[in-house]
Amino acid sequence: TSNDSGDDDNNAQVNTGNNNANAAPGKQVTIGFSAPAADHGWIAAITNNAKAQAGTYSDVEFKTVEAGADAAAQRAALQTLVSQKPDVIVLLPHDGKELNAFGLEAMQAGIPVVNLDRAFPDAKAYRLQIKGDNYGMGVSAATYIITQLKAKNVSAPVIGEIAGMDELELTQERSKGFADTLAQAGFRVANRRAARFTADSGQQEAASLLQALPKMDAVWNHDDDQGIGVLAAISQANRKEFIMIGGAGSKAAIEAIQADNSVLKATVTYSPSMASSAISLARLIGQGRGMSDLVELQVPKEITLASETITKENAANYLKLGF
Amino acid sequence: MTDNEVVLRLEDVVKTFPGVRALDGVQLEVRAGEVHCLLGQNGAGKSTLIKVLSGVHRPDEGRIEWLGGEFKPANPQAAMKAGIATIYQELDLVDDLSVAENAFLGHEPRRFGFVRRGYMSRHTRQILTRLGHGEIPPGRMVRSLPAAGKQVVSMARALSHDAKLIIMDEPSAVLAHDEVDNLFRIIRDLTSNGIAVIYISHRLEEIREIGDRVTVLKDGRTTAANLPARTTPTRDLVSRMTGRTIEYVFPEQSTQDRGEELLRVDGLGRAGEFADISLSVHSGEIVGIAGLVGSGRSELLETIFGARRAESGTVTVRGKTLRPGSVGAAVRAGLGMAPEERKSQALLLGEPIYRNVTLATFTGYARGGFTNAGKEIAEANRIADLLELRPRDVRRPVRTLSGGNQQKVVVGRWLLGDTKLLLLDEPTRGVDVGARAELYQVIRDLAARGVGVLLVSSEVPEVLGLADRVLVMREGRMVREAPAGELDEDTVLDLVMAGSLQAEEVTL
Amino acid sequence: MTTTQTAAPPAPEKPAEKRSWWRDDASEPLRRNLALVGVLILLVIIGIATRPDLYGDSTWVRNNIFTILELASVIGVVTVGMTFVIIGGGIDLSVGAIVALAGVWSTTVATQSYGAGGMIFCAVAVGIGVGVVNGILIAYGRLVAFIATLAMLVAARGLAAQISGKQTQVSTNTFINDIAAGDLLGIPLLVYILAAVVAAGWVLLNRTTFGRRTVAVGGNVEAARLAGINVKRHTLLLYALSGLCCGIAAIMLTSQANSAQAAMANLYELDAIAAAIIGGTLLSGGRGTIIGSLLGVIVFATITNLFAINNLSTEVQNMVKGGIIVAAVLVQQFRYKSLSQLFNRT
Amino acid sequence: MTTTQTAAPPAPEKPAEKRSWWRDDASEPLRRNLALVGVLILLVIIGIATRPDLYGDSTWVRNNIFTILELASVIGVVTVGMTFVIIGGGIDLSVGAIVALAGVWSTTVATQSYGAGGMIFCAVAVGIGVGVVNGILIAYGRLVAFIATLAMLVAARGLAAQISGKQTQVSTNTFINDIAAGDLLGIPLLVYILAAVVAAGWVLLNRTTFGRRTVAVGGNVEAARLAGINVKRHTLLLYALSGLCCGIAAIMLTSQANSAQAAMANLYELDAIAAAIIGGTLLSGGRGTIIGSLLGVIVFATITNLFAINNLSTEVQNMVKGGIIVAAVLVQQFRYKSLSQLFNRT
Ligand SMILES: Nc1ncnc2c1ncn2[C@@H]1O[C@H](COP(=O)(O)OP(=O)(O)OP(=O)(O)O)[C@@H](O)[C@H]1O
Ligand SMILES: Nc1ncnc2c1ncn2[C@@H]1O[C@H](COP(=O)(O)OP(=O)(O)OP(=O)(O)O)[C@@H](O)[C@H]1O
Ligand SMILES: [Mg+2]
Ligand SMILES: [Mg+2]
Repeated sequence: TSNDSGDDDNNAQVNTGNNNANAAPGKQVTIGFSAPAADHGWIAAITNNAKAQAGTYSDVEFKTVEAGADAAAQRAALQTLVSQKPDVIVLLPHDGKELNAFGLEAMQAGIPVVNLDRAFPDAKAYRLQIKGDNYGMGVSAATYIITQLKAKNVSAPVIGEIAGMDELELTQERSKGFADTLAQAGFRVANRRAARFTADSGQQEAASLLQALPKMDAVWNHDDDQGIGVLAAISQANRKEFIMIGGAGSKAAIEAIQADNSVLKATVTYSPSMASSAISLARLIGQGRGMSDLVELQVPKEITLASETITKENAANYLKLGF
Repeated sequence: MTDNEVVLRLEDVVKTFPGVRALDGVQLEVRAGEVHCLLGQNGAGKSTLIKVLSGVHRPDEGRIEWLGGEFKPANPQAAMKAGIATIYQELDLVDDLSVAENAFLGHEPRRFGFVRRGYMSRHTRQILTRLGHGEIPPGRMVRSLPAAGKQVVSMARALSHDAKLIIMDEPSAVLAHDEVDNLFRIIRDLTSNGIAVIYISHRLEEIREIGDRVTVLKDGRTTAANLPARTTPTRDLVSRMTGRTIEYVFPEQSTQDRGEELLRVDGLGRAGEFADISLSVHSGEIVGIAGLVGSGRSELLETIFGARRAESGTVTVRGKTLRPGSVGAAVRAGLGMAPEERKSQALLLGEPIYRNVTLATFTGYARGGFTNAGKEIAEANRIADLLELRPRDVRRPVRTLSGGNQQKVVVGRWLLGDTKLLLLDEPTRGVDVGARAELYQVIRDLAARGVGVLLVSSEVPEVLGLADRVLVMREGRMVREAPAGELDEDTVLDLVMAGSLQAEEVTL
Repeated sequence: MTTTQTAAPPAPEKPAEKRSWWRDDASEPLRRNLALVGVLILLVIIGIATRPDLYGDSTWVRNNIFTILELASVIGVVTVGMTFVIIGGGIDLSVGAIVALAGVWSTTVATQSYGAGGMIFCAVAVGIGVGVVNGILIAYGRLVAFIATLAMLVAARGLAAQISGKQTQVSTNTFINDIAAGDLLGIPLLVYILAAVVAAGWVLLNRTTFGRRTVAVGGNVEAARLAGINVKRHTLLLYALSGLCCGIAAIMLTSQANSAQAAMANLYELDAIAAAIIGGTLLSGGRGTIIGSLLGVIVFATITNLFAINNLSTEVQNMVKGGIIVAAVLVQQFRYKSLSQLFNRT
Repeated sequence: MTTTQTAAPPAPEKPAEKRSWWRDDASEPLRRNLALVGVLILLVIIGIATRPDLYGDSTWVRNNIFTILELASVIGVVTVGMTFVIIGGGIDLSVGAIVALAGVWSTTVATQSYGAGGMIFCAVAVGIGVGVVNGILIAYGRLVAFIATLAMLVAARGLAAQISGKQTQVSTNTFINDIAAGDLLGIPLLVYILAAVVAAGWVLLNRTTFGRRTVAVGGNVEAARLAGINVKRHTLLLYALSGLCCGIAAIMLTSQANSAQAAMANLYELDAIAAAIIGGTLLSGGRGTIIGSLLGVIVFATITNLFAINNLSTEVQNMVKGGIIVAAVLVQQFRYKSLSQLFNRT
């Protein structure tokens, strides 16, 4: 493919697992892959990871199509992929519901579909679903905030939230997990701004949020990439009376947490490593093999990654997973 | 005077546009200090010729000699540098620049890229004063000037160059009488300094008054060159232009009695434009409104037509009062208006001629909402024949027509359909003598068929010759109403001028 | 004083015959459209050259044509409405938002309970309704079209988000969902819908008084007004028409995606305007053709398809796309005249 | 036939004063700008009414003014360039993409190694360079501005993605990063930059031949050409100027976000055009003011601020925003005349 350049210098998350029984070469499989056009570090990491993981197998032919700007474009791109008859399709859809029909179609045509991250509503539309836990992210972030603030004995804390693109369902889920969990502790979000997963929008929204909340106790920023801008806004406003929690788990964020010299005290993961896992599992599906640690002969149907909380204490463990 | 050296000589100049040979071998010879008039029918190629001279178009063939050397201006700037300044037929001003900025557009006095505003406005004021219009503030936006004022600015621009030849393409079309006198004073002033002037006009009397020699164009060719302007008989000039003789200009006044009252205007007024105007037009009657430019005639017409909302007074058509400010109501009541500014108010320049002609009537030819192009083309052809449109092809975009022919399209539009009352604002502006006679005949015929006509014109003879009844307006007021036979040109001019003198006194 | 007197020469005979049709001003739109067809052929040739394997398979080619047309269908319908608005001297930035709002509204649980008829009615009604509001603001409120429809864009997307609770709403109506999947005589239903809308648009623009008024209003408002055309009402109708097209497009898009959400039809306004302009519509109004707009849409869809079958990465795609657009317009502007000038210069 | 002879009525008193050579619309831009100031005041009053607690604190109010101005600064700089382009009869849809490309290019590791000077030079050079390409395509390639800059939008974002490897590039240059954090005499540096660009733009538009010719080219190309202005070169310069503004904006934005990425400055083209138009710039060219554009930008920023301090959700924000934009324009169009008409009608 044409975009080979620069793949390998990125520290992709691959499982080389040489001592794994499943690592032994098997039947040749062609894996088709499609993810939305990356204008964002996380998505870029998804594609890179998938590619890198596929590269570790001698028995995998990897075909990727980029999905363009929206679901319609992705659907069109997938049509051309299907016409090339892959054994398995790994797909990160623009929107799970919008591409549900494609999943059904492909499954009916006998091509197993591995859905990455954005669920199809219809269970018949996929063979395997592997995704992060958006709601759980909100839960983790809120839980961390609650313990910190409870420890400081803050009774009615002012909590801010900087969400990602508001029109995405995943953003809604994250916010819901966050709000639900806070409510259990009797807390609530005082102000919520939605940015667009980019640093510049993060900065603008954070600047607004800081202005709206002259005093704050904690803020959760959904995405570490836009967090670069959020942190910039915080330092530009000269504010440090609160703690900040990030999201996703970028390398820069993990390093900052480890260094502990900014308001960023933790980040809750939503790791693009799921793409690597998806390729591994797609290969197994294509070869009709199961996961060697499990008793089942086939790969399970659903895998949801836990959203872990990275703090100063455990940051060192996660550095290699940072993207 | 005409023994001066020849400054400009054109030999066999040819210029073609897609499908048209606009210039087909033109000869022209202009001497220093003379006023050389160009005569020709609409579409004869006059404007094209001067655009060739001023570097807008490049000739396909032929030779131009300027001040003894061969002359091939690559662009307007080059022509200006060589000393040729032009006042174009269509106003070429920028609405949102000031008078001074327009006058010096393209050659602003500047220092390090900064406009020297003080210098520029002083200089503009000087030129305007020389033009007899020192009262126009140089800092005023051109947008806010009336057409006549814009023409003055165009002239100021030409004078802001150090020109040896000034070309004027129908400069008097939008000027009133006193302004034309003023223009002539300036032209005399120029020629006495040895500057040559090429002057284009369809008004023969102007050519007699100011011109030294005349060159006549027909179909892009010189049919007569260097005729003496004052002595060549009119019959001669006209036949060389049109290839035929035109016996009379104004058709016989009709003798029939006027019919029922079509239009009644009562106490109509708009602040700052006109006040307390009452008039009536009967079926079969032509009512002319005379007055100076700026006396509010166009505004009055537009208000009657509903294009402007009346602030006081009523407009009644055949007993029914029209809703103020509604063109639709006026059109439904049988009114039609040919507005004053053809380009901005009347024409779809990119559309074919026939669609422009039928713009107000195509709904009538349509059936069930579907248009009938065949019928429209046939009707447009009829109008084209009637008004001697040239070129005759009605499928051609209006944009490619000469100014006078565009005017015919505007007027022609209202000759279709069942208009009961026609409002004509300067219908003959820029129309050549031949077509003008046809147009007068058409208007008379309409009246004979019972149509009422309300006519505004700055040419007093036209009003007097065509109208049955004449209204004289001054400064937004009606100052006189009389049958055409009871008035003569001097009386009207006196009535009209009195106002302007008064106004000037107040300004002083 | 010398007086040269030349006898008037006979008028040049039939100058009209010299004129060849392609230099004729009136054939300008036709020439542009032919040039666009040329661009299309060029794109196909590039496709054949880069993927001879795929183009060798005639079933694939046939399917691919339909894929392209289906891709073009939704935006094509929107572009027909947009073309009218632009020819009429306006602009409609809210089309994408209207599609989203109509789509979301017609897939709410409440609406879906009325069945396919209810959903279609709802989408069309919402489309027309929003269009009418646009029209009222612009025609009677005298707002600049750009600002009024931009405000509508923002507001309608907000309302769509509100209605959908920012969730993607799944369409469970099989009739609606089957539209995109179905075909008749081997041709997808969506292509028929596109064809019908384009045909209706063509007739409306070229053969009816409505179309003629549109050109007049966009070409010279003042002239139209003074010719007795009710400019305000007509302007309102234009935006309503655009809204209607958006309503139809909403149903098509919902059917394709089996769902609707507030963010759907993102940036359709840009796509539709671009397609119309590449098709020869003057942004300042008064001139444009429906066929040109359709060709514009198809050219864009073919470019996207070309990228997909060659699997270009998005960033390379975008860079190349910019270049192709520029090249396409340059091909279009290529004139017989410039060619002849080239030869004359030697 | 009766002959009515009315004696000339006494000339209306002081007619010359009432009916001068000009219609008095020279103050139109001023009136629009005053109306925009009125809208701003209104927005502040709404702010005070809804959050009296915050507005009670004078330090907060002071900070808030600066927050709004900082929020407006980047888009403000872009809008100055856009205003020139629109007044000159064009449009530049590529501004956001140019900001992104310039930002990404100047934050590559290679460029950052040259230090702040190198980064600034790079951003400005990239901005001007892309602007010149736009200008060449439009002025000499005779492409419609809308299409040419749309193609550039797509292409420049693609190139930016290519250069950045789709990663967010962090700026490690403290000088650059400190621009957004710094202030002088209590006023943020970004506000100074905005003020400087606006002042320069004002002088350029109103006091130099370049500015006056811009109005001429946009208002009446034919007149400009006949007056000997090199319209093509001027058009090229306009797009280069817009590119320059984008380059400056790129540095400002990079400084604010301490980073750059291909998706930054998303939809700035719409924001800038909207601000210019609300500020009274005519989309068809030939008229507009820099101050109006600045006020337009500030109005938008104030609306955003109002939403933030009231914690409106995105969808409600959007719906209300649409309404406010419409209301703002209506306030602007409100004329003394209509008021007097209203009273006269009774
Ligand atoms: N740009 C153009 N494209 C095509 N034909 C043109 C163009 N400009 C002028 N013509 C044609 O050239 C011929 C001469 O036009 P021109 O404007 O020179 O006439 P004119 O003598 O100035 O007429 P008028 O008295 O009406 O102003 C006309 O037939 C006109 O249709
Ligand atoms: N001396 C003047 N010359 C020209 N216009 C003037 C003068 N004084 C005032 N005006 C303004 O010009 C406007 C009218 O211009 P307009 O040309 O439409 O008038 P008009 O009577 O219709 O003249 P015409 O139709 O002959 O050009 C009026 O509103 C008036 O304020
Ligand atoms: Mg002429
Ligand atoms: Mg008038």
